[in-house]
Amino acid sequence: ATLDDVKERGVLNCGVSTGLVGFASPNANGVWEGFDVGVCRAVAAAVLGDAEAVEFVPLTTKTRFTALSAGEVDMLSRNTTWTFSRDVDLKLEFTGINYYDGQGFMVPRDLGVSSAKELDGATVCIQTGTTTELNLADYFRSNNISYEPVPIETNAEAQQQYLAGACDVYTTDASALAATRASFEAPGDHIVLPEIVSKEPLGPLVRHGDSDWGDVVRWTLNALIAAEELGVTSANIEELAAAPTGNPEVNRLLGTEGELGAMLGLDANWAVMAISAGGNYAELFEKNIGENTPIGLARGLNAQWTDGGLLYSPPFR
Amino acid sequence: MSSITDPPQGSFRLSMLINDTRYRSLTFQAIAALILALSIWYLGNNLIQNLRQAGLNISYNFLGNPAGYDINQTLVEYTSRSTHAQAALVGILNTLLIAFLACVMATIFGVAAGVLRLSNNWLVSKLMGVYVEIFRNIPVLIWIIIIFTIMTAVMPAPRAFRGDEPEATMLLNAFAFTNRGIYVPAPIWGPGSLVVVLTFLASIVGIFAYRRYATKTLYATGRLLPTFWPSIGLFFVPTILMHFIMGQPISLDHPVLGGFNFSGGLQLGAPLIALWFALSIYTGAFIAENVRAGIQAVSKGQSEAAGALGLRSGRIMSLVVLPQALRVIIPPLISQYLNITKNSSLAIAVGYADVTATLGGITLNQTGRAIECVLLLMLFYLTISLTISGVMNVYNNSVKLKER
Amino acid sequence: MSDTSNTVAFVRTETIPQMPPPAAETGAIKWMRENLFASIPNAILTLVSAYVIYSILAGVLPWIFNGVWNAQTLAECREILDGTSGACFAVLTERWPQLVFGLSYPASEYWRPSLAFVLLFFAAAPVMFFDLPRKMLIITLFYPFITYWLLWGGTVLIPILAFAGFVAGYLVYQRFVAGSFAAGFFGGVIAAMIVWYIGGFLIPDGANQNAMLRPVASRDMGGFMLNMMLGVTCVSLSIPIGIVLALGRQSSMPLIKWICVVFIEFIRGVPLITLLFVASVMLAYFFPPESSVDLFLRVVIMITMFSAAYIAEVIRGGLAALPKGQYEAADSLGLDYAQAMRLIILPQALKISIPGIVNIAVGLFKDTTLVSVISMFDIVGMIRGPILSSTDWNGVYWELLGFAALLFFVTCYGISQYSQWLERRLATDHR
Amino acid sequence: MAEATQMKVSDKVAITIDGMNKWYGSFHVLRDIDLTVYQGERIVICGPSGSGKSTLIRCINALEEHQQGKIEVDGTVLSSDLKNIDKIRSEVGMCFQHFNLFPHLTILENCTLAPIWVRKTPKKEAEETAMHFLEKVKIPEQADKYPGQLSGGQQQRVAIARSLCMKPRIMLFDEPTSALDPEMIKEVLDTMISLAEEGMTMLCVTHEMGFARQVANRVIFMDQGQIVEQNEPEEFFNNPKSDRTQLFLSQILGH
Amino acid sequence: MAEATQMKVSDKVAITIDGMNKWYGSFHVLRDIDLTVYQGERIVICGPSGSGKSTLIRCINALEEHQQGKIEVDGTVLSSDLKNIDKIRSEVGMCFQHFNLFPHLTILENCTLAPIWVRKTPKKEAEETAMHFLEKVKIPEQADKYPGQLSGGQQQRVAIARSLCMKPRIMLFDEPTSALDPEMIKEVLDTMISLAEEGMTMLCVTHEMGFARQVANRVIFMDQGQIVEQNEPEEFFNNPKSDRTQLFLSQILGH
Ligand SMILES: Nc1ncnc2c1ncn2[C@@H]1O[C@H](COP(=O)(O)OP(=O)(O)OP(=O)(O)O)[C@@H](O)[C@H]1O
Ligand SMILES: Nc1ncnc2c1ncn2[C@@H]1O[C@H](COP(=O)(O)OP(=O)(O)OP(=O)(O)O)[C@@H](O)[C@H]1O
Ligand SMILES: NC(=O)CC[C@H](N)C(=O)O
Ligand SMILES: [Mg+2]
Ligand SMILES: [Mg+2]
Repeated sequence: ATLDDVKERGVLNCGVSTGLVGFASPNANGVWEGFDVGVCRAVAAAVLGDAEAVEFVPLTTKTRFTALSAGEVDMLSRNTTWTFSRDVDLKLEFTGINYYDGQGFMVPRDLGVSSAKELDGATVCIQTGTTTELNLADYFRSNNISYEPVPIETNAEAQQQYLAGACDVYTTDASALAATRASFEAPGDHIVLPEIVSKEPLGPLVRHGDSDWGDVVRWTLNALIAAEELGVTSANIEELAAAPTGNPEVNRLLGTEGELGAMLGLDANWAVMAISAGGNYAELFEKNIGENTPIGLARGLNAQWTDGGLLYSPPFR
Repeated sequence: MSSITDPPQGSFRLSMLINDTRYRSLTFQAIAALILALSIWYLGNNLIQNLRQAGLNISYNFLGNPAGYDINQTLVEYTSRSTHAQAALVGILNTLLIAFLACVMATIFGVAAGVLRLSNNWLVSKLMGVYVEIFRNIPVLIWIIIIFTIMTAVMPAPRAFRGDEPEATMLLNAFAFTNRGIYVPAPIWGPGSLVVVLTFLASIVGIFAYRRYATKTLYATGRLLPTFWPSIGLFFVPTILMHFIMGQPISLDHPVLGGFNFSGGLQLGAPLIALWFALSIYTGAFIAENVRAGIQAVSKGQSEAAGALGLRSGRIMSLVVLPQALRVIIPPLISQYLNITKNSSLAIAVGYADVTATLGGITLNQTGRAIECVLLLMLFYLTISLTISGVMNVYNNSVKLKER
Repeated sequence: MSDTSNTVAFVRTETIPQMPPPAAETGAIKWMRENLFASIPNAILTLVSAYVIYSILAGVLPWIFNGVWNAQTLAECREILDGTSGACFAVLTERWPQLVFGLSYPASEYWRPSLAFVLLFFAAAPVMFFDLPRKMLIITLFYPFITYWLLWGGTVLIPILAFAGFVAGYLVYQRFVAGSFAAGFFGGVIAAMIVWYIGGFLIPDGANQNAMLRPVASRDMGGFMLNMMLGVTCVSLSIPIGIVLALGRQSSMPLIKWICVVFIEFIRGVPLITLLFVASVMLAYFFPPESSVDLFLRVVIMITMFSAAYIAEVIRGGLAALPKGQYEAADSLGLDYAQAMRLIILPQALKISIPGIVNIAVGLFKDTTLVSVISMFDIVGMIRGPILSSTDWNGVYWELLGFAALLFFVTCYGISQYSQWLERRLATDHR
Repeated sequence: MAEATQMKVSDKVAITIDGMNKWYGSFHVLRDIDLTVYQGERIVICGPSGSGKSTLIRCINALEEHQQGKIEVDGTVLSSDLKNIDKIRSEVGMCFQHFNLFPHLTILENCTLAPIWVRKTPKKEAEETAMHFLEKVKIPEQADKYPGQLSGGQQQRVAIARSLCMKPRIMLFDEPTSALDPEMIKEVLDTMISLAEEGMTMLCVTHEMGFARQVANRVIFMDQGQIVEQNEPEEFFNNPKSDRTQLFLSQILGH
Repeated sequence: MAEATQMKVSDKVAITIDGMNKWYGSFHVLRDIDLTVYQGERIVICGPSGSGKSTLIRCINALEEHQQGKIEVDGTVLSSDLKNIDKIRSEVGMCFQHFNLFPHLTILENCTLAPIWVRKTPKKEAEETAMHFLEKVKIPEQADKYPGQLSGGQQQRVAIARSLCMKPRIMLFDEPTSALDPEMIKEVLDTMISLAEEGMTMLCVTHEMGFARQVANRVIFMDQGQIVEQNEPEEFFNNPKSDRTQLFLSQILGH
């Protein structure tokens, strides 16, 4: 089983994007960082007790599923949309949603376009093998306008083509658009059109058929979300984990009460490790893609349900 | 006693399977068959187990489902509602298109470079030598990427043609070189244009007929009719005349800047051009070597002998050297064509929608039917290869020089 | 002898000395007239070529000589250039380790692949140049094991065990080959297997963790190193397989011949890309469940099969070039099939095939760049992926692609010159 | 000639061929061949081109398979059993028209290859034997050269030495001189004559009638795959019985 | 020999070479060549290897350029004017040592190619002429074969027929027999002799001294790019004047 393999190996193989600032990209020292990377690190910390024990495997849209199926990676945390066919037909198992997203369009400001409906005849850069590719076709078709696709393989390539003017529009998940735009020399010269044309629930996934491992990933993600909801942060976690607190759910989460860790086949302090790896969900968000970063994404749908968002961790009990 | 009888049947003994020459080969083949069967069984068994474990199955039903994605260059009707099978067909046609274009162009490059390399002009022959060495020794993938980069990063975007003082202008108001491709005027077939086209086809037939006639009169009367100018004349004059007689039915649709892109005219997309050019110029370097070797394989004595008979250098080429060189050149040339077809699968690196990109790329990714897609892909290339090598064998057998 | 009136008997008494040719026939002017301006079309060609050369050099030379070698980002580079034309070679210096070793090979261990690279020359030299002392072949013999250890690190026991297996196999083979080749061969294979199997238990768990050389995973290898590794490994593995396939294709046993023909024609009929797809998306399904064979190994398997098929065809050409008399002479001396092949036929056939094999090797080395299509980070993959996509260097196409092109050109041109040298040399051997 | 027939011929049988038939496809090349060769006999086979001479001697050392009849060499019956084939081949030396030396080996290596690998003779011993035979064919000084560096006659003599190194009891020669020019022919024939004098059993396809008269003690004439006539050389040349032989002899002697 | 020199030699000039010099790079291959050939003359050129014999006759039909001096063939001065070169080449037939037949054409096509394309003879007529000359060289039955299917002597005769089909007034032969075996040499020499008897002007580089004696009316000896001696064959062979010639003759005749 995957869990045993990971423990024996001592390293978690985590598939990430080939480079999308804020979500997964190596920094100048070659250390991977980002929001998706944070999930990998949390899982590694939960399972191995070491947030550094991750081998990041950069995967393109084309290689991601085969790499996962073939066992090259233990999990995929790579802005991947949860769809019916991926879940059912490709026999993958999505273990939750870490970012509620939708597909958007980015155009140069001087093109003078203000709505996606005005894009008739435009040349569109699109990553192949993605849901956005299919959505794009559907959207233009249903609005009865035409376009010319320029298929590309990685976000980096798309960025090059778009900046060189080989396509008028770049479309992908809105979050990725924001991240891409943030890395431009002059982000202000480009605008993201208001239309969001699809639902893109992004989340980590694992192979089908190994539910134990799926549970580990699923509940690690839930632990991060629940931690925010419960007010557990990397700053106060040591203190909270030191002794049982007044909140039994916090106690169960942090292993000071009950046997949740053992049920997953992990140490009792698995969630503590996971949360201290990079902080709770909010911390990860703010640090990597939040409003104070160049990417500047608002929480929006990704706020806790208590704040009117969609984040809603099942109870730890 | 000199009657010819049939050979006797050997009597069969079951002993000595290893040491008896007759049965030894059977033994080995039986072992080989066993090993083959075992490995097929082993691999097949692994496959089945793995598929079962992953909950997958092998099925080609997906081919009938809507593909869902759009393709930017299609030779046949295709929309995102078409099936995966149609997407594969689009890819196959695109592969054949690029292969055909690149074969033609590579032959032109290769023959030109090969002949020029033998030129007695020192500079030209050295230049061609450099061309051949540089292109042969750098991977074709790097060439494709370099040329694609030139196309997309160096050429102006259509946007640059806009405005009162555009950064880029169209050539002759008819050709636009942009980083999305090259736009050229496209013919509009007005009523009556069929007559013009037929006239054109007829004049091509006419050229051949005339040339045959010229050879015939040469043989019959010894009079050598001029062929060059009459051919040129036949090529242009009747068609142009007919064009005006019919009231200029064929007009040109010039590309004009409209909306985001040029519209009208004919667009040759950047990926197509990059791939076309890269494959041609890369393979051209190999063909140049074949051409050179072929011409050099015709010994100097042949052209001297022809010269001594009083033939002019042009005739020496066409009557003596080329017919012999072609026998040497054509077989490797055909394998180069095969290589072009196979290398066109690198289209995937520049986003040209060939069969590797549609069937082996997007379809594979969207459906996850890796095994099925890759098998179909291999089947396609295999068919092409076997067909071409079949043609080559027929050719080789037909041109074998008669020897003692 | 009626009309000999016009037959002038003639004897020359003094010899005419060698004279220098007339002035118009020597020197630069004649050379130019003959080689550059022989006729009007020729002169036009010359001028056109000269113009082409001029414009290329005029564009490229200032760009190269004005190049910036020290900068942290493209923007900084542009600042230094200040609008003048010039290359930004700084990307090469700044990303040098990535170009050469890939994204994640640990920097502290760069010396290992470098050492392996240097050793490669010593290992290849005795194979390539027959005049070198045969003793140097020892280096070649040890090279694969040493290199494996250097590149992948981990416990030294694995390469030692592998080596021990080969030694055991060889010893057994030596003992039994006198009896029959088949006995020797299979005995050797079995002995090696046994050693490896037993040895597998002897390697302690965790030997990898506290090994002398830190273990490095295959997927951390990248850059030009990956091209070299794939090229060298696949070519050397494919030669023996190619030989076997070629012999099989020549075999008089229809089944064996048929298997080889189908294999060869199948592989040669499909593009390498599709085989790489097989490696990346399909091959894993054919390995036993639970086992995971890493992508590098799968790619090596496919590329090896690919080049083996091509090499088999070259060797088949060499076998066909041998006169039938050689086979008959060997038979009539009483040599058996294995002996005849090993002692008489193959040494000659291989020698004829060497230039062809070298050409295949060059082609294969170039084709290793195709692994970037299945998202492996060889030098092309590195350039197209991490380097060009980084904000710092987004847009420095020429310097990077030019560098990759130059690396390949130098290597491939070098090897093809070698092959031409070899061809000339083999042509005059023993004659 | 007188001298030749005096050379010792034992009455032990070296080769027996009994009712042998061979076909190439449906073409009947050898028809009902019966032949007994005694130890020490020197037999010359002649006949028009295509009559099956080469095929006959190639059958004897199993370079070709026959389909009917029995061939027994030195007591070993030639069957499709590989062991027997190997045994016979190591006792029968063969010398081809086109030498078929191994160009990648030196003369010495050419000669020691089979003794070392087939006879398992130690290398040193094999080399001594080889030098011995090279001296016998008078080219010891060429031992370290490669075949390509030798003249045709020398090459043919190496080929003879090579087969002698296996110490065969029987030697087969297939037109050993027809690829050579007259001078070289002499070199080779001299070598063969000296072998003959030592009493080796020899079957030689040749049209060198001088050689036949001088050394053979039997001449066999073949035509259309059959043995048409065999006799002592004296008789054969002066008094051929069959018309076919007469015609053939008139051609080759008249030439 | 008597017969040969009796053959008609007119006093009209066929070829004049006047102070001709030629260099290969800085190597002076032909030095001050003066030579007048009368119509109907049969000249044999001999001399040691490398003495410039081939170069000389190749200069005559402009296969090589000369740098100094004048060559006039049948009244046409050989200059770099292409028309003159074409004219001369169509009047001068040449026969190479290595035949240089066109392997992709049948014998008949080999022979009719130049007449059709250069002389513009109608095909039928050209074929008749070709058959005529093929009969003359005694191989009419080979007309539809390809050169690869013919023996060397036959090929050489085709080469001669091919040049004759252009009805040249002058024939140049460059060692036409040296690639042939003795039997074939005879075939070719017979053909040449019959040409000579018809009074064709011939320049022939050859070392066949028998041929020289039989048909030549002048023998030219060249050495180091110079004409060292020329004379009637009788005189030339029996009474060579220059030391160089004596030495040369002693070698080739003694052989
Ligand atoms: N492999 C073969 N397949 C079919 N026919 C063959 C084969 N080898 C030889 N033959 C035919 O068998 C006949 C006898 O051939 P063989 O070589 O024995 O003749 P030969 O007497 O040695 O003639 P030569 O004097 O020309 O060498 C010939 O007609 C030949 O054409
Ligand atoms: N293309 C060339 N370039 C330089 N030197 C040449 C060339 N062709 C011939 N030579 C030299 O010119 C000299 C005369 O050559 P030529 O062929 O005329 O000699 P030859 O008398 O015909 O000799 P042979 O009897 O060997 O044919 C020789 O020394 C030769 O080496
Ligand atoms: N652009 C991407 O890398 C991902 C696109 C989209 N979310 C998908 O999963 O298909
Ligand atoms: Mg024979
Ligand atoms: Mg000469």
